[in-house]
Amino acid sequence: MSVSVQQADFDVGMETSALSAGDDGAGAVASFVGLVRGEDIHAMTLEHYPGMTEKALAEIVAQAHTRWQLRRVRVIHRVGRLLPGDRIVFVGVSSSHRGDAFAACEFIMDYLKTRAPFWKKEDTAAGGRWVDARESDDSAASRWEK
Amino acid sequence: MSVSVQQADFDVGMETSALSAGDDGAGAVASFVGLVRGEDIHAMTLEHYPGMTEKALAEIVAQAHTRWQLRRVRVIHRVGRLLPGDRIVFVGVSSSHRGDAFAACEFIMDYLKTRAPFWKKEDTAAGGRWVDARESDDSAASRWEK
Amino acid sequence: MTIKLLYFASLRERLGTPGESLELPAGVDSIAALRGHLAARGGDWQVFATSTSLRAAVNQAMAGPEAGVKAGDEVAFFPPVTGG
Amino acid sequence: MTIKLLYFASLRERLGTPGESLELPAGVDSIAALRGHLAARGGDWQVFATSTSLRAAVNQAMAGPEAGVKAGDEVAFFPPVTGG
Repeated sequence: MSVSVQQADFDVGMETSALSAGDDGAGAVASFVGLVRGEDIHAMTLEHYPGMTEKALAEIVAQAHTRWQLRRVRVIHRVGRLLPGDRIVFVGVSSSHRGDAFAACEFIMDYLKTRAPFWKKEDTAAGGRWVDARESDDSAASRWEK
Repeated sequence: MSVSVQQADFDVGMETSALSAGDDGAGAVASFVGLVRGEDIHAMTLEHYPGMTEKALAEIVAQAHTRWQLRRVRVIHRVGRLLPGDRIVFVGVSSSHRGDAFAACEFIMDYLKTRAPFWKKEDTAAGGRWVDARESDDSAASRWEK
Repeated sequence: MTIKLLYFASLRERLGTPGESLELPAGVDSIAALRGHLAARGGDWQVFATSTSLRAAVNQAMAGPEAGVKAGDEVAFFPPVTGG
Repeated sequence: MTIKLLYFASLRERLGTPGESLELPAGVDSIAALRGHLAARGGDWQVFATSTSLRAAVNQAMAGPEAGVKAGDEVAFFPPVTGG
């Protein structure tokens, strides 16, 4: 199962190993971990659209497979209440060579940020606050349209 | 110690965690693991230039810090005899945002491939064979000169 | 001839409901028309007319204003996504 | 007035030695001149004249053909690197 949406934390070492285990042709594994930054928040709650979330992530992974020569892809996104320093998301990609692994990993993160139905609400000293979408995420995703 | 050259394997989960542990501002960790591909080799021996290797890696990391806003960087490169599927290299970068983390991680790998004094010798059915430098690695590194 | 409506995140909080079952009125056959219909309820529902950032999905796929809406569909409205 | 010479990888195997201490001859003050001096030994050492891919480092930093070489330096020769 290459896509998971879950409340539980994940094991980065295990997930990274699984991307190349038993695969003699996997020479490169690129991965990304996104974390809750805690500069001025107490906690963060991640809401999502069950059903559509998994479909959107699977579609992004399928697109990555058509664009690059990839061996395995793994996407994990947590939902529910998270604390500063907690892991939010894992994207890992294995390939024969590093160029494809790096590009696909970044592509999946950029598309996930703008196309997968997750919403963050921060719990701050001043109360709850829905996180605004960032213009820079739109421009990061649009790079891949060329 | 951000750079290590060692015979021993490394723990990807532990290394990845260490890049953000206790740092509330680290929102992104990009990492790369390079592995011995085993399509037609029995083993691989990595030779290096002790002293220069560590200096070259530290210089590449220092350059990455001047180009991007990074929080922590970790580079581990193994030497000696390795088997198919074994990890060779780990590069991990933490930053506030993912763009800088991805770019710096790929930059460090591209420069490491062309500037750090390591040499691979493959042990094949036909005997020992020194790996040739790849043109594509030179062009990957030259992208960053612009 | 109903559709299932879902609201997420700040929109859900603003409307005070996670969704509803709606009898599709005659002539409401697109996301744009559905937004007009919901905005006509007035009060907080006017956000469907005034917001330029609201996104929509039909049957769990992103959908623009011209996307068709028919009986049995699952239609969701939500603010721009902020995961990752 | 000696320098320390190091050879790595396929070059080390070809020359049959990992390095040597060399009394620096008069006039040999650059990587290019040093390559010429070593090539003059003949046999396998001619690789210093014929190879276009051989790299050099002076005191553990990459060095081009014009780089200066002086007494006390550590000079290394090796093929293009293939780590990572």
